[in-house]
Amino acid sequence: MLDKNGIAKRIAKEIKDGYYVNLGIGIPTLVANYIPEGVNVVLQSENGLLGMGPFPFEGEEDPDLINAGKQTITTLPGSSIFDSAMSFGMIRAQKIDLTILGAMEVSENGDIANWKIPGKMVKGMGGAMDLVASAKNIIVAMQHVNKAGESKLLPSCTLPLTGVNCIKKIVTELGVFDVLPEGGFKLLERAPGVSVDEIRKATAGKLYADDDVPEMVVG
Amino acid sequence: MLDKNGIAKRIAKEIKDGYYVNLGIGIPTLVANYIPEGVNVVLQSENGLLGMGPFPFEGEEDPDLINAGKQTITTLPGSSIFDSAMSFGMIRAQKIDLTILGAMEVSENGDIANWKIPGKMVKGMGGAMDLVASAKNIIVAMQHVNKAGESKLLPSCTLPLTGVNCIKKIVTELGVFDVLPEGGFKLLERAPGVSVDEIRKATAGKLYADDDVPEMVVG
Amino acid sequence: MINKVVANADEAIADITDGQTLMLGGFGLCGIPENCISALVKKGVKDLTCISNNAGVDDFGIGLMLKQRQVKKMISSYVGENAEFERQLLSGELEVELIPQGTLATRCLAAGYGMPAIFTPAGVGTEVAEGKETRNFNGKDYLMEYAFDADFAIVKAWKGDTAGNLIFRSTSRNFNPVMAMAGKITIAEVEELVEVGQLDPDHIHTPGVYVHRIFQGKDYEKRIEQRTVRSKEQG
Amino acid sequence: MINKVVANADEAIADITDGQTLMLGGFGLCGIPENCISALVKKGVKDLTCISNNAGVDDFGIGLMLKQRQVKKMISSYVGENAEFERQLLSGELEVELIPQGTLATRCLAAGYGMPAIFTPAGVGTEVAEGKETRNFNGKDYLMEYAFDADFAIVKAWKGDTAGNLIFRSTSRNFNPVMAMAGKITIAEVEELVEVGQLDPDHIHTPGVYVHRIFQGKDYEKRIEQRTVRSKEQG
Repeated sequence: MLDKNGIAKRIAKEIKDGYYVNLGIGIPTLVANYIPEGVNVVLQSENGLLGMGPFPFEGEEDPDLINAGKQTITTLPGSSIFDSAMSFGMIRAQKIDLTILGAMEVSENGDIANWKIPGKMVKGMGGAMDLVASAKNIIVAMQHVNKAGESKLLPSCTLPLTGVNCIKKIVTELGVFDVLPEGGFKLLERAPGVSVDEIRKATAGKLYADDDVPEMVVG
Repeated sequence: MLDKNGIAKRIAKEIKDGYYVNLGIGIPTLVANYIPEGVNVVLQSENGLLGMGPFPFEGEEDPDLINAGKQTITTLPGSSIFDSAMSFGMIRAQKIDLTILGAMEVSENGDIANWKIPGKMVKGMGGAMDLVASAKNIIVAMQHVNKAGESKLLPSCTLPLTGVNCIKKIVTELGVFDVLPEGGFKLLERAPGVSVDEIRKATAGKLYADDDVPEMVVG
Repeated sequence: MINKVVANADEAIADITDGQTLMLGGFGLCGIPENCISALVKKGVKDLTCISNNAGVDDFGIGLMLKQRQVKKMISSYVGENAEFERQLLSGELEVELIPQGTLATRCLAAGYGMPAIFTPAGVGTEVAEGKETRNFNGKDYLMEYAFDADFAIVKAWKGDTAGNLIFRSTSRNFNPVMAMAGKITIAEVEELVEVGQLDPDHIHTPGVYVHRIFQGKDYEKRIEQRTVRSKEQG
Repeated sequence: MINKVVANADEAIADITDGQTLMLGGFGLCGIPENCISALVKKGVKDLTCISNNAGVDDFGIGLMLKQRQVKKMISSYVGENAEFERQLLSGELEVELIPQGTLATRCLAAGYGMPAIFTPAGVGTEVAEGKETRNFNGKDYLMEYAFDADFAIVKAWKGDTAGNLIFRSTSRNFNPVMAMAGKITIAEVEELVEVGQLDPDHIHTPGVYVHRIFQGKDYEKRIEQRTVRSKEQG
C-alpha cells in the first residue's frame, strides 16, 4: 500500500522528458518532488505561468508570484508569464502534454467527478473542467476508497461530473489502472504487498486483471 | 472643388479630441497632416500599432517599424505594439472611434465597394472588410466620380461589396454627405464654388439637399 | 496622446451605480484592485454583479464588499474560503454562478476581441452545459459560451502611463489584461504611474485604447493567501 | 527547461514535405522568416499551401518560393505587387484564397487557443460570406470561420531563448505570435538566440510551449517595401 508520497512517486515515472505538465492541488503537487534527474519538464500553473519552480526561501516570498493553489512559488530560468486567456488557450489547444489531478470519483468510461458534493458548500470547479475537457493525457491521483470506505472507481459516477470520458489512467494507494477505451479499469500494477483480490474488493467498477499483475517498482 | 488635401483637411474636422482613428491608404493618410492643434488623437495601424507618428527622418528608417501601407514610420510617446489578433480584436470590439477609408463605390444604404474589380487582378481586401464591418463610425474619402466620369455615389453598388450598410459619411471633392439611416445621401456642405445642381448631376444615388446648403469652411 | 489620468479611486469609480455589472481582476488575492475595492466599499454602491475569478477572503478583496452586502451576484470559478460568503449563499442573500476558469477568461477575451460567442469543451456533459448550445466540431463536443457584457472592468497593473498603457508584474497579470479589454469602461489602478514615453511599446500588455481611466494607487497590502516557503537548509 | 534548439534553417525545415500547409509570419516584408524561406527554396519542396498575410515581392519573401513554383495555393488578405504571382494566378497555375486580414489573424488565434471556430462580422453580405454559416447575435450578423489547421508555422522573432520563448520587435510582431501558436509544429528563427534566464518572463510574447524548434538566424536583409521619410528641414 502506498502513502501519498508513494502515489506521487509512482506517477512521476509517467512523466517523459520534454513534457509540459499541469499539476493539480493535493497529491499531484507532490509529483514535482519526484521527477527524475535528467527528465526535463516544464510545469504549468494555470493562473499564468510556465516554468514553475520550488517554493521561495523564507523571506523571499513575492505576493505577485503564486501558483494556481495561491501558494507563493518561484520561477525557473526560461519561464514565461501570460494572462488567463492564453493560459487556458494553451490548455484547450492541447499544448500541455500531461495533466495530473485529484478526484472524488472516476467511472469505468473515464468520467470524473471532483468538484461538487450536493448538500455541501460548493467552492467551484476552478480550472478543472477546462483541464479535463482538453488535456490529451490525464492521470488521476487519488485514494482508492473514500472516508466512508466506498470505492471511488465506479461503474458510473454518483456525484456531479467534472468531465466525461476523459481519464486515461489512475494511480491510487492500491495500484495503477488504465481506463480502457471500451470501458472498465485495467489493473496494470499492484502496490507493494497488495493482492489483486484486495484491489478487486475495493473496486466497484468493472476490473480487468491478468493472472500475473506485476507489483510496482516505486522510486 | 477640393483637391485631395482639401478633402483630407475637411475630414480632419470630424476628428474629436480623444479619438482613436484608423486611416486607410490614399487620401485618408493625408488626414493625419491636418489634425488641429490641441486635438489629441491616437492613430491605429492595423498591422499592430497604436500611436503612429510621422515618417522617420532620412537615414532613421527602421525596417521593423512600418504601417499598414508598408511605409516606414515612427512611434509617438505612449505608443503600443501588439499582434494582428489583438489589432483586429480591438477593431471588432469597436475600440477605434473613427475609420476613414477610400472607396470605389458607396450606395444609398451605406454599402461600400473598394476591393475588387471583376476582370482585373485582385490584390485582396486586406483589413478593409474587418474595418467596415466593425467600425462604429466610418467616413469615406473619395473622388465623387470615377475616371470614366461615372458617379461613385450610387443607388446600389455594381462592384463586389466590401461591407453592407456601414458607411455613415462621405467627403468628396464636391461636398460632405451623410448616408441616411433610411437610405439616400444627404448633402451637408458644398465644396467652395460648387453648386447643388453640379453635385446633383454627379450623384447617381438619391440626393437630399436643403435649399440653403452651406458652403464648407475648410482649414 | 490621450490623457486618461484621474485623481484617485474615488474619482475613478464615481459613476458606478447600484445594480451594475463589474469585472474585477486578480486571481485569489494576487493582482486585485485594492484601491478601487476600498473606494467601492466607501461609496456603498450595492446590488452589484461581480465577475471575478474568486471572491476574496472574509476581510480582504471582494470579501470586504460581500461583508457590506454590496454584491447581489458573484460570477466566479472558485469562491474559496470565505465564511460570510458561505453564509449569504446558504441564506439565499447572494446568488452565485460558478463557471469554469478558462470559460471565464475566454468570455472576457471574447468581449475584448469583439467576438459575440466562443466554443469551449469545458463543461460538456456536466451541469455547466445545461441550457447551452452544444456543437460538434471534428468529432468533439463544445459548448457555445457568450461574451461577457460588463459595465465596468476594474484592474490592477504594476506600471501604467498617462495614456492608459499597462504592464503587469509576474503572475499578478492573470485575469487583469483580459478583463481590461472587456469592460465598457475600464478603470486601471497602478503601482507606478509614469509619463508617456517611459514604457517600452514592445512591453505593453494592455494598450491604452482599452483603458478609460487610470490612477496612481497607494498603500498596497498585497496580502499573501498561502505563504509557502522552504528553508535555506532544504536548498 | 526543454531545449528546442536546432542548428539552422535546413535542419528546422528538414521534415517539411510536398503538399503540406505552412503558415508564414510577417506583414509585407516586415518580420518574415527569411532564413526558412531560403531553406525552403533550397529544399525545393512543392505543392505547398501557404497561409501568410501577403505573398512577398517578385524577388523576396514568399515571392522566391512562387518563382520556383513551390506554392500550389496562397491564403492571404493582400497579395500586393508581384508580377510572377499575377502571371501564375491568371494562368491558373496558382490557387488563391483571399480572406479578410482580421479573419486571417483570428483563425490563427482560434487554432492557438483551441477554439474550433470564431464569429466575425467581416465579410457579411459580401462574396466572402458565400457558403458560410451566418449567425445573428444581438441584432448583428456574423460569419462563422474555422480555426486554421497548418502542419507547420514558421515565424521570425527578434530574440528567443533555448526553451523557445520569443520576443518580437516593434511592428515585426504582426502575425508572428498568432501563427506561432497555431502550427502543429512551430519553427522560430531569431535574430538573437540566448540562454534561458536571459529574457524577462514578463516580456515574453510567445511562451516556449508553442515553439518546437528554434535557431539563430543569419544574414537578415530586412528589406523595406515602401521607404517613406521626411527631411530634417520638414521637422
